[in-house]
Amino acid sequence: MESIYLAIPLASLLGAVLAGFFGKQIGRAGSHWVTILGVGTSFVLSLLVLKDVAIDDAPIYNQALYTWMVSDGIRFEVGFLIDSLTALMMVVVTGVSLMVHIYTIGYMHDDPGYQRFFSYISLFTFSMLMLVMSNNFLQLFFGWEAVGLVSYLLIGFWFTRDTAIYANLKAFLVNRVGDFGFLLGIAVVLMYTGSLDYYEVFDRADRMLFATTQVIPGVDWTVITLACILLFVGAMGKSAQVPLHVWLPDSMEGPTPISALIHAATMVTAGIFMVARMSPLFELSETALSVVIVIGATTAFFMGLIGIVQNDIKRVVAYSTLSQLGYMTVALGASAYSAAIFHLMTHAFFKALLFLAAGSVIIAMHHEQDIRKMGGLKKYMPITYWVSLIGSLALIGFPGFAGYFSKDAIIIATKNATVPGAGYAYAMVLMGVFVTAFYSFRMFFLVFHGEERMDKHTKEHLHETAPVVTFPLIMLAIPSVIIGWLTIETVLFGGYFDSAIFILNEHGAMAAVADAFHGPLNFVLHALYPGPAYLAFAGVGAAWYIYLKKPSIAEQAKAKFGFIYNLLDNKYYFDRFNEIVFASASRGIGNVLWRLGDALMIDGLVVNGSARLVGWVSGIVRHVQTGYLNHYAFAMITGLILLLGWAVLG
Amino acid sequence: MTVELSHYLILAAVLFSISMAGIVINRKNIIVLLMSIELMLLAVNLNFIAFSHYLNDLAGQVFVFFILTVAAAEAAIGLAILVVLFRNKRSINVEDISEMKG
Amino acid sequence: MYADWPLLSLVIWTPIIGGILVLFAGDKEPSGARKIALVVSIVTFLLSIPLYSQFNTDTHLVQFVERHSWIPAFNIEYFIGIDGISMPLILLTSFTTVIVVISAWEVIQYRASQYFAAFLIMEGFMIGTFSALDSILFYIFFEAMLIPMFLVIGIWGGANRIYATLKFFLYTFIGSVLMLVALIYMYNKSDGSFAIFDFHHLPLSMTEQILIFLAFLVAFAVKVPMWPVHTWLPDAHVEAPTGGSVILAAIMLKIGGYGFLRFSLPITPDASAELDWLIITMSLTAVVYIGFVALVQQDMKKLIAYSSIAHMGFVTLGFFIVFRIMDVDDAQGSALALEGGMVQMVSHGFISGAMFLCVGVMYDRMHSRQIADYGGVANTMPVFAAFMVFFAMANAGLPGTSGFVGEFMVILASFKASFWIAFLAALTLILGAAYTLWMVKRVVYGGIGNDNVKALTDINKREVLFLSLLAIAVLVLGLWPDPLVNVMHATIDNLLNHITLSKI
Amino acid sequence: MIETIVFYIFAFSTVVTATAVVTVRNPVHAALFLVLTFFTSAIIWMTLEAEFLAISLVLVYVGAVMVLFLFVVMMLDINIARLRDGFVKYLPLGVAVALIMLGLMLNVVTSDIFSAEVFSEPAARATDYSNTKALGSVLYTDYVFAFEIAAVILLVAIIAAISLTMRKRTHTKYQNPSEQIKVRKADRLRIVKMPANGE
Amino acid sequence: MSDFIQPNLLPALPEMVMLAMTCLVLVVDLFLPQEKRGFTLLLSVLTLLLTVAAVVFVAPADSVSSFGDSFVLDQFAVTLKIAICLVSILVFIYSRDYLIDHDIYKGEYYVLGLFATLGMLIMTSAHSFLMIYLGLELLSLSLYAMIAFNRKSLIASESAMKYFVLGAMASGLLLYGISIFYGMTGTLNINQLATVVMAQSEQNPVALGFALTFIVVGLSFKLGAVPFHMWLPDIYQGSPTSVTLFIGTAPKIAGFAMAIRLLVDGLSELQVDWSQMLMVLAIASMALGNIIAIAQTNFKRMLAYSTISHVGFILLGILAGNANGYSSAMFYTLTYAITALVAFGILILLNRKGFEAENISDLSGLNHTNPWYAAMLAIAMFSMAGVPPTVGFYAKLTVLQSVISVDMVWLAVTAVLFSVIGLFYYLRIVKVMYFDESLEEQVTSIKQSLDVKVLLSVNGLSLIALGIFPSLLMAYCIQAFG
Repeated sequence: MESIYLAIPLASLLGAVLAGFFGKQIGRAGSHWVTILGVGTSFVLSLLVLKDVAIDDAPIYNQALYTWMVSDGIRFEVGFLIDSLTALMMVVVTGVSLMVHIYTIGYMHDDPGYQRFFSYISLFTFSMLMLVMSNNFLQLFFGWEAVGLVSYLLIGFWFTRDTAIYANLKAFLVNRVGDFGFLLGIAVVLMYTGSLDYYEVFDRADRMLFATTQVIPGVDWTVITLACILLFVGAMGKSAQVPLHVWLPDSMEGPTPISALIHAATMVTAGIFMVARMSPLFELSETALSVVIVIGATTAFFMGLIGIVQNDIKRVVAYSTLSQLGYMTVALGASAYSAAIFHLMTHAFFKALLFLAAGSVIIAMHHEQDIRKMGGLKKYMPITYWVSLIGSLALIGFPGFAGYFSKDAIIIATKNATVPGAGYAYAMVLMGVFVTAFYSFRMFFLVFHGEERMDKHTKEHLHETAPVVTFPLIMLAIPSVIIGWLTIETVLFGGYFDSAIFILNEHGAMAAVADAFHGPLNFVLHALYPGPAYLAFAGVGAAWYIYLKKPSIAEQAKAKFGFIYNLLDNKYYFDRFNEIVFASASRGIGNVLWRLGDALMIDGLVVNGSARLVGWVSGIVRHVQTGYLNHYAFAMITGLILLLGWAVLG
Repeated sequence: MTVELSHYLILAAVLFSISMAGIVINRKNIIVLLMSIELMLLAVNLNFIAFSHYLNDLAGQVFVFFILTVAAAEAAIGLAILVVLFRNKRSINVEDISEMKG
Repeated sequence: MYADWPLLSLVIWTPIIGGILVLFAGDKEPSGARKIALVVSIVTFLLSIPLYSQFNTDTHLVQFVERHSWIPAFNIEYFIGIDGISMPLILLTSFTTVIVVISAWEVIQYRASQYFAAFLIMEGFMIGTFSALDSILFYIFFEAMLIPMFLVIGIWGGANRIYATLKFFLYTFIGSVLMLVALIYMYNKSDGSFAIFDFHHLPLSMTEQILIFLAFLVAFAVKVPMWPVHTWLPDAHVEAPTGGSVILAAIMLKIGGYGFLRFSLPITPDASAELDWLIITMSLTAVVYIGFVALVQQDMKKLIAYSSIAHMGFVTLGFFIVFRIMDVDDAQGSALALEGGMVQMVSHGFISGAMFLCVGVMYDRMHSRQIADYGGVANTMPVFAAFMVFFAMANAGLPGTSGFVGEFMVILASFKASFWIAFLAALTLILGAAYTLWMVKRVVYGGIGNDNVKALTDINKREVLFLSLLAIAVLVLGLWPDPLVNVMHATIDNLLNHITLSKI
Repeated sequence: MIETIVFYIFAFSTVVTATAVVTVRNPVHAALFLVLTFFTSAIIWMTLEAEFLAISLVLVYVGAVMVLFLFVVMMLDINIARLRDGFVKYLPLGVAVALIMLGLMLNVVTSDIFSAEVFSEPAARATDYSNTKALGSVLYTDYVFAFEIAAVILLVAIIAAISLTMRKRTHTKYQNPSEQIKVRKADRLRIVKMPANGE
Repeated sequence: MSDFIQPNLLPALPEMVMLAMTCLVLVVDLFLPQEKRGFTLLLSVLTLLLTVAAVVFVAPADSVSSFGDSFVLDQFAVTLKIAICLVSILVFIYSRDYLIDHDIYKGEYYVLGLFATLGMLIMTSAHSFLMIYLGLELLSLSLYAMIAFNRKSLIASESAMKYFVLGAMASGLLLYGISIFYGMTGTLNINQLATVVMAQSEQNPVALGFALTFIVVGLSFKLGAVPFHMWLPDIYQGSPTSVTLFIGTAPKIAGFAMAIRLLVDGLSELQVDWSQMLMVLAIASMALGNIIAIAQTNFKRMLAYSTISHVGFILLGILAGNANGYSSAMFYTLTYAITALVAFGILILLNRKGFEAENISDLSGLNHTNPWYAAMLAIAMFSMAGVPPTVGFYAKLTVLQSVISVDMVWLAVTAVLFSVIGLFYYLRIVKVMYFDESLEEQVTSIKQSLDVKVLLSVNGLSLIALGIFPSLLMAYCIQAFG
């Protein structure tokens, strides 16, 4: 089994290396073949592992591969922890990745950086696998940053575009802010438990529980809280939680396949995965959970709102991703880790689907992304239309679709959560349901229905995209429909995660969900009772009315609620704020320190100043040497007199 | 009141001081400068001879003998240099011989 | 088979003698000098390998010792040997010199033999510095290496080279002369021994220690360089030819860090503990202040120079944070901090060297270091761009590259001392990424900035060779630092034991 | 008693003439005053039983050195007026220096260590005592080495003075017979080829 | 008078050999035509070599004195005599081409040089005030004449005049001090002086200090310590470079010898007093010398100021007041002389007919035209700055060590800080040679005789060799005070 575990990431890596270093030699086709083969292998093996874990109840595998370093008696290792959580994540990652690989053949067909792209996404798969398979914090951080790196490379894939290279820099830096917290969190963990191995840390978590530290002098903090919050800062960065969400919408500058893979299905959920993985720690800190739930709820609702005013097809989906990540975070905060992971999984499929579908539309529209210039695509692109519909329904949590199961579970869990802020979170997630449905279908209607607003030239060439594109769409559409049905029982209530996720008894949210659960069908029917599903319906209806039936309302609303519109359109001015406060201020500080501190004070005053002083003194003193003999003699006499005076009188 | 050693020493000191003053006052004329230095040597010689006398030791006088010899040689060379200088500069004014300074 | 060879001496003197040979080879036959130089540098590197492979990691005692009386009047000895903290740096030096020789191959046409000779001689001096166990021998090598570097910057440097090189020399000299006074003081104190290990066991009062510590501090802080005595570095780097920058950044700065470990900590442990706040403050200032300053640089080399200062801040932070850590009950983390500092030094050697080489590659083609003159280099130099981005990432401390390891260790350890120290140190994650990647964005990415960029040709095989070598080093060290860290354990543990004992 | 009077008289005149040396306007006068100073000093030396040196002083200094001085002063055409500029200006400074110097020196030379108790008047010499003989006998024995050096110094002075001041007068006309004999035709006669004027 | 014993002449053999040979040179030169002047040089060098041989021949195991204890030949004297002779040989050889180019290639240069050397030899062995004085005067008078030797040069005669007047005055001051010591001790002999002073130091501290001051002033003048240094820059600059070369090297050694004979051999009882005086002078010298040197554009003048600062270092060694310090000062002096030889030697090399190289700018781009000599001069500069691995570093090290060993760390710190300032102008020379464009006049490469080139190279490399193996010389310096 060990070699299989090892083979899973390495297969992807091999593909990446081959395509990356020998792209020219093996050609375009060669590149996609090696990478697809690699990722395919990973996928198949991951399935095997999942089967092993889920069905055969294989014991947890927790072994070090090699010792990265030993210092101060602390072993830093690279190793794998294979349990139910890992296995699930592996399948999701490799599965979506495989679809994206295939899809890319079509999407990037004409791109000169074809080989490079395949290399990158394979590398990403490798990194993501290393992240999820890790059995320790070090490797987790490795993967964490490695996926960030690939994300950076991919967002800036079209590096000649100014917006793209702006976005990738921004993404990296914002992620770095998160990593900054994450690293400090790891430091806390290491210093209080003396280990970075998950299990050892979990075993020794009580050392942190009972220790206090003073970050701000005079205020005692429980170490566990500090650790969890710091770790969560990392999650906020990676999973784009407010206020570190700003990079995600911009990341849409990257090619669509990676938006699907990285910025929807997998990488951004690393934070969710991490918190779930750390459940034995988070469970110990009520405060941390509270922070988590509040941040998550805020993200879930307010980011959804922005989606309403977006006109870029990918950005709408991006904001929906933000919102959905918020949901997952709320679930984490509510101690409903399994629900979060469950939503992560379903979301991975349907959001990847939505993105790829959007990509399909973009291909068809010749890389036009503005939904105001679309409309009525239904008849031109039937496959895309239908899969988009499936995806949208799954997203809004239409009963029966994948998203419904996971999202409803989260909502119920939130309702039953007890941590401070849970009430707020519940309100937010409920409203979020409406908002989600509204923007999803606003986009859906604007793209596929209504009048055809594209220019003539585009229209003439409109047609369904190639099979290599539609195949993955279909492949993803299937789980988007059925995955909820199939897995909810196992994943949420079947004790699947018992070995991986730890929940304190006091945190009964999940238990409450379990109480309400009587089989998937029942769960779906449950939607008929007054509840979130109606909010979703209402959202769809409102979208239909406003954007198909009476488009003028939208304009009126925009005019009437100008303030709100502007607020949303400017994304709550986060970007502006960051631009001014962080970017400009940093440059300002840098300039001041440089010109004033380095150039003027240290160099000008002290260094060159003392040099000048010596030179100046030299210029003055040299005039003592007048050239006149009598002055010389006088100097000697003076010297003599002074010395004599000292000798005689002194 | 007899003449004591200190009287001679005082006389020498006065001569020495006068020569110092001469060096300071005569800012221009090198020849007078040289003469001031001769005065200084005279003071030194007086010291030696006085000590020699009161110590009843001939060494002091021997020293003076050599000082006189050397001073003569010195004067010869000094004046030779002065002549060379004068030929080059047409002046022995101290103020004029400050080609080098700083 | 090596047992009887004076291996260390060979490693020191081969390049020096080789350098003199190169000097005499002259420039009549341009390829002659560089071929000799290459052979000499490679031979030196090969000779240095047994220092690693034969190294006994179980002992803190110095190895490969050669000890001969040299200047009996002052009991100065030719006393060399290596331990866990000097050996990696020696390998770094011999490796980097090979890279520098390759990198200068065709680039340096003007007085090439002198150029290569300067680097080889410098290599010998630097290795000598790391292996010297007699403090005067150390000092001689320490100072002597300034001369070739002075000439390298002054002869092959840029427009403002004279200011830069004078500043470099004077700055360093000011620092070192005070150290000399301190060494002599201890010589007198120790009844006539200049051996560094005798100083280690020399009892010194607190006042003495503090004064000696400050003398060492000036010497090494300038060399590292630490804020606020860092301003020579940007100038020197900007003006130096590529090879000069590489050696300067990769090796010379390390001598400062090495000095702290070899001298300051063991000789004046009490003063180090007393004044640790000073060093920690200076280090953190280097990380934060310099991070901001690096952000706004318009000149690539200056930017990298500033980033070097910031990175070296981690080294000194790691070295002195141990005193804070030792105040905490179980003192776990102090070895981590020291080893982190060491790893950071080695890693910075590779990365900064690589960064300067990258700039050099571009400079050779465009004759500009200004960021504004570039843009979209990736379009015309894709292979180079890949290297550049890789090294930039390493510079930003990406895990998997060596740049991460040291910073990681130091941040982890410093947390033990104080949350806020770790906090400020960890800011480098953000700042480091910001200034490095912002530069990458402006230089490598984007549309083709101007016609000059358009005319660029991608790197040739020679350039690929040296960049690859460095890339491999960076990657290997990032993925498996254990071989490096392992050799230090015994020495570092011994050092830690040593500094916990008061000398008062 | 007589010694005392002699001492005071000549001491006084020594001081006065010495002062005159450094203050008079004309260097020739200064030189002459210096001669006078030497004379008076010589007499004081006599009172100290240094007869040989007293005579030498007169002979060597007055007879040779001061003549040389005068010779040079006269030979060089010196603008005396310019040489005395600023005399008054520097006088106070000179006096101040002299007084400070004197004060410091007197502080020591009048102290007890040189008092009469320590340095009592030595017994008078026997009448057959010859200062010259005494000096001579040590000079060529104990001080023979020094004496040789002194000789060398004088030699150096000769060489220096000659080599510095002797010059070949280029404008004097003289004949060198050997040169004249050695002359050959080629040195004097130049055969110039002219183009033949054919037409 | 009857108890006169024939003095042992053997210890003075070197001086006698030298005197005899010099007289021979003087006579032979008279009959040499101008084009055979080389023979004078040969003979002069031979004289010096014979002297060295004589020194080696008579070198005693311990110490021998003669001439009524007024002349001593000990290890110290032997070492310094050899050094002085060897330095003089190099000076003579280096000078030749300069003299030829400037039409002053005359026998008198060598004769006077030999007499000056003789004076120096006497100074090293002198063990009475009288001998010291005579040796000093022999040296000085020869030097006065040598400086003015280029009679056509205005600045040469000017500097000779200045040197003469100041030198005569300094002699006067020295003599006054000697007279007071004589009065107090009744002896001129250094050994007896030491004994008597020891007895008197309790009772008459003021008078001893008073006399000591004059002695110190006289010494300081000879060595060129601030504020008695004023002659030095002008004399260095004004003299023909060949003479500057001479003044800048061998007489330093003699001056050092004189300082040791007077202060250490004779007045060690007053060490506390003169240490303090020397300390003030040393600090002033290092400060002023280094600071003013920065502003110089004339290379010779710059070296003059640099010399002043080095004198400060030599004084540091002496003022430490123990054998360790003296030997370090001796080492410093000797190595300084060797280093200065290289510096001035290179400068002389650059002179050609009608071109007097003396400005720093004249060195521009020397590395382009003559990399080898540029390297030699660079070594000399680094040595003066005290940068290892040149010998100048050891010199500084030893001096600092001795200063620190007597608990004057602050003085050592002051010294090294001034040496940093000093480094600046030495580096400027290197900068001019290596980094600046070459001047047009400089483009033609140096055409000097082979012997000069070889000797100069050996001389330059010796700075490195001694830097690596300082014991070669250090051992003698320690032995001298052993």
